[in-house]
Amino acid sequence: MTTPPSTKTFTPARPIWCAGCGDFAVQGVLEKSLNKMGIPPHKLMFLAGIGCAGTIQNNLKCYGYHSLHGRVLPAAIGAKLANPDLTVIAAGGDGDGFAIGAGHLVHTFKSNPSFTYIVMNNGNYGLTKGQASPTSPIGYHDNAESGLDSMLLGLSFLSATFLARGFSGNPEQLGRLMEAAIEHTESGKGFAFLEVLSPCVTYYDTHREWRARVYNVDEDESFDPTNRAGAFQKIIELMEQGHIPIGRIFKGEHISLESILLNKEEPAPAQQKIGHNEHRKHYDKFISSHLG
Amino acid sequence: MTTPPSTKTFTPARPIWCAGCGDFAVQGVLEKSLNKMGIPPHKLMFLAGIGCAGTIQNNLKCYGYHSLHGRVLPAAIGAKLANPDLTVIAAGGDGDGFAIGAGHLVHTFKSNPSFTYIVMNNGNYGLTKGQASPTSPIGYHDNAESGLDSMLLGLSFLSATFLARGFSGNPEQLGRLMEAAIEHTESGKGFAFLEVLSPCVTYYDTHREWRARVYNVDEDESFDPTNRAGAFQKIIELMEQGHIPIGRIFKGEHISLESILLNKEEPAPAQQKIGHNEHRKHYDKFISSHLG
Amino acid sequence: MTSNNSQPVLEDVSVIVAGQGGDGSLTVVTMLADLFRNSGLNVYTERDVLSRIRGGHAAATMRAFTGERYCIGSHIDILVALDQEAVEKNAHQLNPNSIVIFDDSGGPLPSGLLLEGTKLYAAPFNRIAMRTMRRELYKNSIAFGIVGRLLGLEDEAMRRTFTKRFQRRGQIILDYNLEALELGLHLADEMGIKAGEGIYRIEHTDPEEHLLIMGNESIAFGFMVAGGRFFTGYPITPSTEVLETLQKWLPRCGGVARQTEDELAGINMAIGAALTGVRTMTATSGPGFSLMQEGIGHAGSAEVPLVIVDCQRSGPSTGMPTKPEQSDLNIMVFGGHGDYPRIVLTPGHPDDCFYLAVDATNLADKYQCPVFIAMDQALSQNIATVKPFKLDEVTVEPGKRLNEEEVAKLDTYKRYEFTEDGVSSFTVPGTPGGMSLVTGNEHDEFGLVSTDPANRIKMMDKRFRKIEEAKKELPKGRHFGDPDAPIGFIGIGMMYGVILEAMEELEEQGFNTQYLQPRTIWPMLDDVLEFIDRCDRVYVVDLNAQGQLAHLLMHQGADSNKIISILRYDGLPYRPGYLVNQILEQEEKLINGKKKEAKAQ
Amino acid sequence: MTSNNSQPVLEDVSVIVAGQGGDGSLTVVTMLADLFRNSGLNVYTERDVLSRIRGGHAAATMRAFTGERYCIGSHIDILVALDQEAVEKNAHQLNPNSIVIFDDSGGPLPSGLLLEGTKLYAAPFNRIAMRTMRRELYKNSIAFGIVGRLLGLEDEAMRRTFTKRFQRRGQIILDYNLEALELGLHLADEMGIKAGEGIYRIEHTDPEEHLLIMGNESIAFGFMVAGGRFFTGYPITPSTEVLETLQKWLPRCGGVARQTEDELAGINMAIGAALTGVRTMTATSGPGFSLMQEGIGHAGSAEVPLVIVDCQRSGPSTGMPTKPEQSDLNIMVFGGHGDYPRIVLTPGHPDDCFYLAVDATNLADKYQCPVFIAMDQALSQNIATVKPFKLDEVTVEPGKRLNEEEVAKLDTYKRYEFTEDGVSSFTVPGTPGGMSLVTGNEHDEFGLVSTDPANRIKMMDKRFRKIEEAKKELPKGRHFGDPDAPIGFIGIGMMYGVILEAMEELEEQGFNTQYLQPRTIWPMLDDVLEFIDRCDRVYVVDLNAQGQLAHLLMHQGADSNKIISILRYDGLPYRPGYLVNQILEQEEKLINGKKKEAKAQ
Ligand SMILES: Cc1ncc(C[n+]2csc(CCOP(=O)(O)OP(=O)(O)O)c2C)c(N)n1
Ligand SMILES: Cc1ncc(C[n+]2csc(CCOP(=O)(O)OP(=O)(O)O)c2C)c(N)n1
Ligand code: SF4
Ligand code: SF4
Ligand SMILES: [Mg+2]
Ligand SMILES: [Mg+2]
Repeated sequence: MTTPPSTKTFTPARPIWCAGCGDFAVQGVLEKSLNKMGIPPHKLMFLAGIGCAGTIQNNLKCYGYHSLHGRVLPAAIGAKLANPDLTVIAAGGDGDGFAIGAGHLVHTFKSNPSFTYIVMNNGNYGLTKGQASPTSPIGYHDNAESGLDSMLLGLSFLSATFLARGFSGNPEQLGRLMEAAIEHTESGKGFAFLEVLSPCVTYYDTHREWRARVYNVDEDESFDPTNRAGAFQKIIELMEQGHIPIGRIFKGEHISLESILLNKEEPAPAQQKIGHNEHRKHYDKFISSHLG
Repeated sequence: MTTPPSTKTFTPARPIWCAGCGDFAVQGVLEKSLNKMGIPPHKLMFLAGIGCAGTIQNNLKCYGYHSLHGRVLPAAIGAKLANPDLTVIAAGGDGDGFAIGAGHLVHTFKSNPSFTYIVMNNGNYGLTKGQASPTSPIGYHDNAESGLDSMLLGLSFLSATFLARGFSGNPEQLGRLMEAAIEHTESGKGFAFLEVLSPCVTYYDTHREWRARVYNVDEDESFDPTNRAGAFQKIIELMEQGHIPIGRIFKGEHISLESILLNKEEPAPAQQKIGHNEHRKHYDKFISSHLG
Repeated sequence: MTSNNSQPVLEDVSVIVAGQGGDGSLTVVTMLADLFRNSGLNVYTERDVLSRIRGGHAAATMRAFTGERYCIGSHIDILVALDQEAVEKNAHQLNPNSIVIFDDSGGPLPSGLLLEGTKLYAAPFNRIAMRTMRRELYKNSIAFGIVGRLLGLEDEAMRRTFTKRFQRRGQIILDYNLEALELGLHLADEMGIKAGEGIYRIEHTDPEEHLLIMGNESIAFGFMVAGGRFFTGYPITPSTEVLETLQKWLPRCGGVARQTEDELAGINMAIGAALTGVRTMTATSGPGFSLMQEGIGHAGSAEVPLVIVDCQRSGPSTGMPTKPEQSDLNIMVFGGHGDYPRIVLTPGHPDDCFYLAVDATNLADKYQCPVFIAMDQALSQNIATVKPFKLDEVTVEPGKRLNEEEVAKLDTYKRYEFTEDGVSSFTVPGTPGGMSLVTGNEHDEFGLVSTDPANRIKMMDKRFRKIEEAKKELPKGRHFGDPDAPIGFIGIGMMYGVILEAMEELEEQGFNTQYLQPRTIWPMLDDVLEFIDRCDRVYVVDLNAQGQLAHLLMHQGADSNKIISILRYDGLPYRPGYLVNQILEQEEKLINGKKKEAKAQ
Repeated sequence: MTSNNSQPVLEDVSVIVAGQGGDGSLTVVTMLADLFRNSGLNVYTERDVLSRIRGGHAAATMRAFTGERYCIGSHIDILVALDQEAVEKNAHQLNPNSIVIFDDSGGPLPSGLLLEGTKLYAAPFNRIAMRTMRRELYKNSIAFGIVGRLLGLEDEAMRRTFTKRFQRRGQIILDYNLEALELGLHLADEMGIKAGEGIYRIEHTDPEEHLLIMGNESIAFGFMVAGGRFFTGYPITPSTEVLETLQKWLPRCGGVARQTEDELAGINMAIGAALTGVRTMTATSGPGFSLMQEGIGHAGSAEVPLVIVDCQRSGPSTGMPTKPEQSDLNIMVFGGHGDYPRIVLTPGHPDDCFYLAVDATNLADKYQCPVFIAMDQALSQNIATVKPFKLDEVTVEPGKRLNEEEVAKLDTYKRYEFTEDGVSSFTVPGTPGGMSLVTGNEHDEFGLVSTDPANRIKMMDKRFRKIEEAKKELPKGRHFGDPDAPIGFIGIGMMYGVILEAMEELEEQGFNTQYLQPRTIWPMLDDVLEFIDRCDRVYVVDLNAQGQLAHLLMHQGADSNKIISILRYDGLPYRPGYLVNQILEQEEKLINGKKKEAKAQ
């Protein structure tokens, strides 16, 4: 993103990531996509969770918000519902999104609000020094559970509309997916969920392993991302073969949350003038409903 | 359950449910199953969430625990890990399990501890007077989201081992499912998830509607509950046809949480004698690891 | 009025209707309240229910009166008992002049339950309903006819109220209920309670129309009128009516009222919305409030404007969900880890709820911090008459916000600029040039994460300076009684009406008292501490076990020797007479020189 | 010892190693600590890092000394600066006698940064590491050689420590580090710092072996020794070491230490486990502690024994995760909605952590309520020497539990029986005949839900009676100094060592002081209030902005006129000299008769 000369505010921070961290690629691709799509910085509300991943907003020119650990999704829904004209992007780590945030993820899939959510999945808790996360395999540290697959999870919601997985080691594809995600939300089609395999070089360096294991469904002509059950089956097959599917996993259609909840006859909540006379007639109605 | 004469403690309460509530059938079937399987009351630890459903434990002869709203699953995991000899059954409503408790449900599917979880799904919040729940359809009250399907959700976890849905209007089948679930956990195979369609006659009387819509996969010879992707596809098809699938949806195999976490050379945590000399050699080792 | 005979004018009457949950006691009381309100009287109602949908003892009380009263009084004039348990549970509230209307479908009332002289009207409502209408459901409408007649209400007015109430539930239900009412009126005739021959004569005293409203509805409305357009909530007794009211009304004004998957989503979705500049509120009760602690502290740290309503119920934990208590004061004032600024307001009546909700919404926006409204179950759910809210007197002031032009004029825009009053201007997302970083990490003026010690001190001090500034305009306490009286009262929420009435009774017994009703308890304002200084001794009336309010005053430097804690934590609401007895006991102890024992421990 | 020359005996030396995160400052300090501990000295270390994995200023300090000290002192003798920022950030801790070892790979040190007379040893560690070993990673091992020589450590002892530390990371890493150490020793030779010619002579003073341990590890171990066999945790700085220690050790003893998906699962899984009778603990820091509030109150209400460790860090909200603070006192004492009993213990040193963890585990089981251990980042993570824990003196008493035979002997078994001490016996699931209902709803003696007012009062009183009973045996404060001194100190956690050392300095300046270190702050024990009564004035040293401890004392009735709040909330740990200056300032104010201004506000 280029900074328009009129900006009078903060200078984005330098990333605090370790050299080689996958998150650099995510940021690079994101900036490029935003630029290319012409999203102006003041229209971008970028919310992030807590963790190494959850520092990305500090490095961007945008309205940035650092949510509580695991709470970035409800915050993003609140922002989008209050002001649907904003381009809302949420981001965070796999611990943030799939451990402490799992309940909100379920309900965001369920309610389909139009914003993009980028999970930088490194298979561990980076910022707290490498503990197992919900995507760690059995045997990582003393992890006793098999990893959660967010694509399968997303597919289990009939209201899910956009599911994709990228890889920091494949920035071209990641760029395409990122643009498609933002495009999806800009046109009000609902929730765009984008997981990015983003290795943590310090605590769990999966770069090579993942490069060897990824399977790009975008390049598989037989793969149909509009077929929910087919996608589900394909992912399971790929995982059984030791692959990690990447690409555009699912495209669906479902009414978006904001289009149900917002009163189309009125400005959106955040766009209303604060003053008590705008809706006086409703106030009077309220009062008379409590009178005799 | 019959009460052995030796019992010196509380007399189970009378249910507080409205006449006609589906939860009566759940309790009836449960008592019968426990009786039939010969689970003695003192070995049964029954945990329930908060809601109309979450009062069932008061009506049973057992070690009963009334958890916080949405927290019955972690509490049940704690109990099972601490004392795997107990028969642990958790229960609650759809709000308890799928709204505030959704994150824990995800992680229970993921970790596969051996206990049964019964969700009495009535498509609304009964105890707080009929608000929409995660299983309410769009249009119920001012619900703006399509309902969550717990069978699809469960299928999205490769560690899920037992998924079934019963209907209070079909107590015979419910009994079979209940026994299969408890049997599954008694033999240490992992998490048995049993949703029961249990209509709320007071706020959302779905009895007739559900009776018309249920589709019993147990009676469908072409249905193979060991085929994850097949089950997924079948459910989606049924739902598209307006059906609600009931029956044994999925049978899988996966190592149980307690069998990974517990040290088999030692008594389980709750079965250890409390005294500091049992493990003195480890204490001494700890100390020497911090000495020069 | 039809009746012009020698009955006394109705000045103050209390009716309790009791039976099993689902019997419709609350419906009877609500309709009575509506009728009296329409007759120009004031009313106050109360519910006493269990946390279950049907069955179990349930009761509702209505008091109708002329003049000003803000609570249920100490005596019940009429008990409508739909079963024997209803008599057993409520007989202690009766006196020999009370009247009991009893459903004897289950057998006659055993003797000894009532004081001698109590007038008893018995009839088998349930059986009549079953026999005539095939559903016991209608027994309450039958009983209504009798109690309505007794109270001197006109038959036609009763029919009108029935029509108003049941119409929206369909013609069939309305017809059945009207039929039941006629059965009741007929029964009344048989019992000798003729039309126009009730025990009271109702005189239209107050020409002004009154609203009939509960505190939760007032809160919702105050928020809405103050420009609130975003609300999140998760059902929980006794806060749910705030959610339901706003789900109904906010969308009409272009707002959003969203039921979230839990309270964590509730508070964080509210924060996300508030960041866009929309005035935002959430409401909950104890268990949900505990869950929100992390989010609330975050709003304090990140300076997000937010109104949070805590409708307190009996705790701890799940406690007694339908019972009143004021035992979340500690967590409101001290909850959340770390030090952050907050404001806690304490209305005392549905009327006050409206005005303080307006204030809370303005204050949150102005001082960019969490503002709590401390309710209690009684204040939240008891329906009472209030004068129509003065909408024209409501002022709505947006906080320090910068639009595009204002930002353009600045050299630099800093979201968390150090200012004299601690309040920094903010731009809302979408404003060109005004980008900012909002975070709960410690940060510099731009919102960039910082652990610089000097910056840290300045940032903490800045945040707390807002509260010093706010103190100048925070809602002061209301004073009642003789400013020179030796005995003082302090009490909040539902205690407001009870203390006022207890003071009257005490005055009759020769005790001169004064009362300060704090309307802000955090920060604690000087007027409260000065009030304590001025009195010889102060009874701090706490609806909790630990004396939370009393100790909060000590925490803020009040002289502990002057404070006498009065505690109640049995899940019952205080009654004026009960409080009077507590005070008399304490005063006697004092006279007996046992002052020490009575002090707050 | 090899050297027998005229160097002074090492009695008290402080070394700070500073650079960028990832430079290995902490490694150097930890190895130095190990070496000195092995030489019979006592040590205390401290870390100063940012919440990021690499980069940003990071430092670690080690103090080695004879005798008893429990904190980092006021002066730094040696600064090992791995870059220029390290000098800039830490120069204020130096004096003209300090020595600076500086990595000048990035250019020479600009003049003016150091006081005149400071001795500077400069060498390009980074460049040497890159040139010789191709990885700058080893620069800290090079620096180690120099600082080790300076401190009078034997070359061979350094090699041994390297071997011990790096062996588990593989031979290659060990070899590289040993090679780097040799480079450092060689460099030292070149700089004229020969083996055996350090600035100090190290004398084995204390023949007893010492543990080198941090508070979090002591807590974990104390819990384990007290029979704790179930632990839940979710990673969060600065509590993670409790989880990690127990994940390593508990399974060996047949226990479970589980990392949960979040803190809500953490507290509720702990509750579920505790219900089966196993001694259970969870640990977290502020944000997680806020999330646990509902669960904690539930444990209080349902009477579930639970130990909860709160490793406090700078708040509010996410705050400054790696910085020390004591600002969760309010939420520990007052958090959770409603009134319920709890106990808050406050250890002051890793040593104390062990014994209080044992106590906490026993107390929770005995009184069936939540017991908190209030840590702070410094107490949690600073590594120090302590005497080997006296395992034989630890007593482990199970609470009132009934087994099958005992139940069989009873007429009736009631889980929540009303008893004199408030404690009811409990059976664990699996015990024939002893079935019970456990709930956070208000309940009768059997655990059946009840809203009966009389039962409610009895049940609330029963729960609080446990605390009255516990008071008799709760860990009392420790008293230091002259019991007749006019000036008193109160401070907890990491303040313990700082206050003790400040008292020495103050004594030298003619001030006679005494100190009460409370080890239980809730319920507040009489000894603390009596201590305040006894003193003329009491400095309550709070590591927070609001004076939480001071106000807590007032809340409990302490005379506010005697309390002077000393506050620090900039994220830096107190140093004795800093505290002394604060006191001197206050005392001067007093002398100038400005007493009023200095009081707790
Ligand atoms: C409520 C709460 N619990 C715990 C933490 C500590 N914490 C900070 S980041 C983090 C996990 C980070 O892992 P992930 O989300 O995968 O992000 P990464 O650092 O790997 O990018 C945790 C547990 C916190 N900040 N808040
Ligand atoms: C933290 C918290 N929030 C809200 C509530 C209020 N509450 C009690 S039961 C319930 C929902 C009940 O719905 P469900 O789980 O579907 O059970 P049902 O009554 O329908 O059987 C709610 C929201 C609570 N007890 N605790
Ligand atoms: S610790 Fe891992 S995730 Fe964090 S910045 Fe370093 S490489 Fe990236
Ligand atoms: S309200 Fe509904 S769910 Fe609750 S008891 Fe009645 S019928 Fe059952
Ligand atoms: Mg991660
Ligand atoms: Mg339900």
